[in-house]
Amino acid sequence: MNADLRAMASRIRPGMRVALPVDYAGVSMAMTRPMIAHGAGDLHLICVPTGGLQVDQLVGAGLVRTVETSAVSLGEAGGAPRFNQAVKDGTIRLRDATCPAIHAGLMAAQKGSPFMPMRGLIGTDVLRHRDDWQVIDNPFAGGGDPVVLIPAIHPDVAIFHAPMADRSGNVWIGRRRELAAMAYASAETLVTVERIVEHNLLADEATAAGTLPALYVTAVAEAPRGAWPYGLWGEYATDTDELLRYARAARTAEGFAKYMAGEASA
Amino acid sequence: MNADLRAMASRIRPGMRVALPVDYAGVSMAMTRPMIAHGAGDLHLICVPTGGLQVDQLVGAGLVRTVETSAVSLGEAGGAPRFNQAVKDGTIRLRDATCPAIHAGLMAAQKGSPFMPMRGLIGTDVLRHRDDWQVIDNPFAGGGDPVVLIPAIHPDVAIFHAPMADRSGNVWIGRRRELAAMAYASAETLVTVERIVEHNLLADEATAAGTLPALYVTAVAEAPRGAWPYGLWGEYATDTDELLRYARAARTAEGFAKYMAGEASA
Amino acid sequence: MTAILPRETLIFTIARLLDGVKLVAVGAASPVPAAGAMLRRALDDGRRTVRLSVLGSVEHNFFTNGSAELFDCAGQGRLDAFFLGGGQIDGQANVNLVGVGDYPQTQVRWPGSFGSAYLYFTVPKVILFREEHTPRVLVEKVDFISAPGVSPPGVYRPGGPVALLTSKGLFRFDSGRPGFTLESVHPGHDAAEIAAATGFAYETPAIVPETPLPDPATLTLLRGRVLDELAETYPAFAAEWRRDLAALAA
Amino acid sequence: MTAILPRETLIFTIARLLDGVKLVAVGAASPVPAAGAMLRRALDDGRRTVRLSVLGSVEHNFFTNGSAELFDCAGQGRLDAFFLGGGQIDGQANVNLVGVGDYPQTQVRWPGSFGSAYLYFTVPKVILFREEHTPRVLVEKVDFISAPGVSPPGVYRPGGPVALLTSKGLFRFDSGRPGFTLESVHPGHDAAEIAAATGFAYETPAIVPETPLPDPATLTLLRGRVLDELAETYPAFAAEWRRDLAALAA
Repeated sequence: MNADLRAMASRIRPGMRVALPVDYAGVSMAMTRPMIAHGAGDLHLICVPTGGLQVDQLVGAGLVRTVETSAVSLGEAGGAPRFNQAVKDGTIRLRDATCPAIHAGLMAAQKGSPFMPMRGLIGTDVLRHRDDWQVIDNPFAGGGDPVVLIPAIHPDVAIFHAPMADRSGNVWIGRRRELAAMAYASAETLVTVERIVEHNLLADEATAAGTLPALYVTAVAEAPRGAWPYGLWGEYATDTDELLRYARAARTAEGFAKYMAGEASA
Repeated sequence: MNADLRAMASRIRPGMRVALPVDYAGVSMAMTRPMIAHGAGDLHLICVPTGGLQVDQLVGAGLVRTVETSAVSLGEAGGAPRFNQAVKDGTIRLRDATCPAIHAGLMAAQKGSPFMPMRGLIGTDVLRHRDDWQVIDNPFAGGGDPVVLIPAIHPDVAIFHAPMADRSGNVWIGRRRELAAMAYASAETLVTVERIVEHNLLADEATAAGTLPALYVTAVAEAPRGAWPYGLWGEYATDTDELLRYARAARTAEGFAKYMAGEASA
Repeated sequence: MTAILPRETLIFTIARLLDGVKLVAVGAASPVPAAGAMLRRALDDGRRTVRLSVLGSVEHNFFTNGSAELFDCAGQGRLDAFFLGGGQIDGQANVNLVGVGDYPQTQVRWPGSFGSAYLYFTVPKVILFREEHTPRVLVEKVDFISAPGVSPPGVYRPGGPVALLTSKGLFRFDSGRPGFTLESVHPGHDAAEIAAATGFAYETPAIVPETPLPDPATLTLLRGRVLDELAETYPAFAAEWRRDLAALAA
Repeated sequence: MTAILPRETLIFTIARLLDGVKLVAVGAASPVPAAGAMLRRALDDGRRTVRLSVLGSVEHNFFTNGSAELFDCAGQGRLDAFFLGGGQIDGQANVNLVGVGDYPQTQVRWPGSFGSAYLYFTVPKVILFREEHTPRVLVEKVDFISAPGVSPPGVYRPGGPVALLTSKGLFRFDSGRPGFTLESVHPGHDAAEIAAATGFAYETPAIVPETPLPDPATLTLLRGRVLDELAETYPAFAAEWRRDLAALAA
């Protein structure tokens, strides 16, 4: 196992709030096994705004106490087997949300605001089960007009995969700006990349436009095809066969353990 | 005068709320004279988050009823003469703000939220003079902890200048994301550009990262050196001599009129 | 008369429901709604710009501000139409995307509410699309409200459901009543079959018309341009459609 | 002993005040604060990363999220130090960037509050820097509070003023009292001159020390690397500095 990845995983401590991106935005699958090997558990996962294979594997490995998310699934490969089993068994705590509420909580942290107001949600069971959210009457309306306040989400660490970084630690995220939003909101940000480039990504306006500055980046490690079996935009497509292989294997705890014990190979 | 610019200016109707960017972000100076020629007045200018030459000229031309801003100045060329005179004469209504409050109001509109909370401001005369802002106790604190709520700012039209657009109306704004924020919040967006390119800016991830999609763009017109005498990042520098020439001329209403009657030349 | 495939009826129905929209978004694994939006775009060509965003797609996604931009668009009032499925849908148009049984320890867990708890409130034209038409899906009362069909007065609600489309028929939703009315049945189905397959009460007119089918010009567009466009994003779905067309012709 | 230019004293003082910071931002037309930050960065080279953002600069601005990013950074607690000037500054460290006279129809109008009404609250180390040291600027009570020096208990206030630096001397600010204490006077000035030039009350120790001057190594850094770096963004300021150095040497 890559020493850089192990070193990055060792920054994770039990009980941390860990922000992870949606399937198509750049999941650092390369960090999943190092995280499991490191073993820091009791994690509070924050899916930005939904989770997939990585969440399922971390849950399956027993590292997760809480999942805060708008959804968890394997997409075309169906439901997330270890997550669904854990829900049934009551072994994880659910913080069901809706996509823009996750974005709103991160935005509040980005802005240094205690909360963000959000439309929708009134009358949903999503809201009913969130005792950490509040409803107030919009102070700008004449009266009535309930609006939900989402408190700031402050992850301890954000983890994602991107196409490239430079030697200064600037990371090119392109138009996947939720990765920047995660980093702004988080105390630390760990990034794996396809490749490290020698030129400064901020040196010209064209690449600067899609670059997350090093200010927000705690550590970077090279991990070619590090999103696999997920795809990475502009780089490679999702390996749906592998997702299906996982989905079949992970129907049982034994199958999951066997799958995870196998060597990951692209 | 360029017919495209005249056509764009003719979309502006009296009393509209007009969002304009900060000096260094891409001011469409090319639109200033067409706006004055068109003559729609009683405008409510929203400076994102501060104003300069364009604001001063629109005020000098008598088109402005209200200026909502964190500051107005000519930068190195000193105070904004027509704006300052109008303040002294009481001929414009001031909505003094602070930079992040302008951003917060636009963000509320971007998110479709009625308001955004913002730290700071408590105890300032900025807040004291804004009867459209509200203070509530943070509902997530045990009690006390006042926080200011900034209502959504919904401009009728945003106007700015950018390096390039494509034939579909996508506009490359690079890392000047306040231009996107203005467009998201505004009902219409009018853009002048240095050049129109033949390739689709969304076709590759590199340029897509810095592109405002055509969805938000009402009209685009070519206007080479359209920010002059301001500069445009990555293209040309500010013409400080011209700003100084304006600052001297516009000390008096007569000098301003004479300056504006002169032909603009790069 | 040309034979029409069931999925072509669904796609054409969606295109009809989308009449007048400027921006429509569809989920990642939603080939039928995507095809409906593509047909709408093709039908409106030269008269009106119809923009389509397929979530999670690199090709058919013009957003450049991350996954929050879709929701921002909805909040700005720029998103005219969206589709929701649902593990359960009830007669009040409440949608359940979370699970069956007592939350949180549901015995069946579905992925989760995604953006429904926001988009259902803010998108003017939400089309409920679920092919499975059984009492298991169309229930009297959902176990978990991911998003409610209607809201009490005073709640900000510019959006909501307009219709429910299944493999058997099309219902219109009346938010005033509130409730569904059976609008039409697809070829090969009838009102009695639908009544037996629906777990919630709804209104049925004296005579239930058949769901309109595409005319030859529309069918040409559908099997030509739309099928070609669709194949870029949903190759497996397009290939199956082409096989079924070949079988029809044989 | 080498002669030191007054602006070199100011720059060195700013560098001292910035000891320990990781991220500092300076306004667009602020060569002295920028030079102070550049000197701090040079002094800390190899020991600690000091990041500097010059607002409005293309070269010295690593932000990529528009002009809101600076304020977001401050809100996140990532911005350690910032500079504020002020048309008026009073003994409570209140800052007025708006105008003289009754608002809104002030008889003198300055540009406006910029980000002060936020950054003064959120940036731990705000350095008040105003070269003009006269009773006109340093007043008993500002006409308009763009940003207050202190806040009542219960108001969220992780940031605030730590010092006031002028062409004549350096004051420290004590938010507990609240008020300024004269910490040092620059070469060529004395406590009595400062008392006459200051419109607000402040504390003065029995013996007021002279503002520390850069040692030869620091001076070499200042006149070499820092001056070179500064010239990229502030060519006019750097050229004048070089002319003054040449005159010193003559």
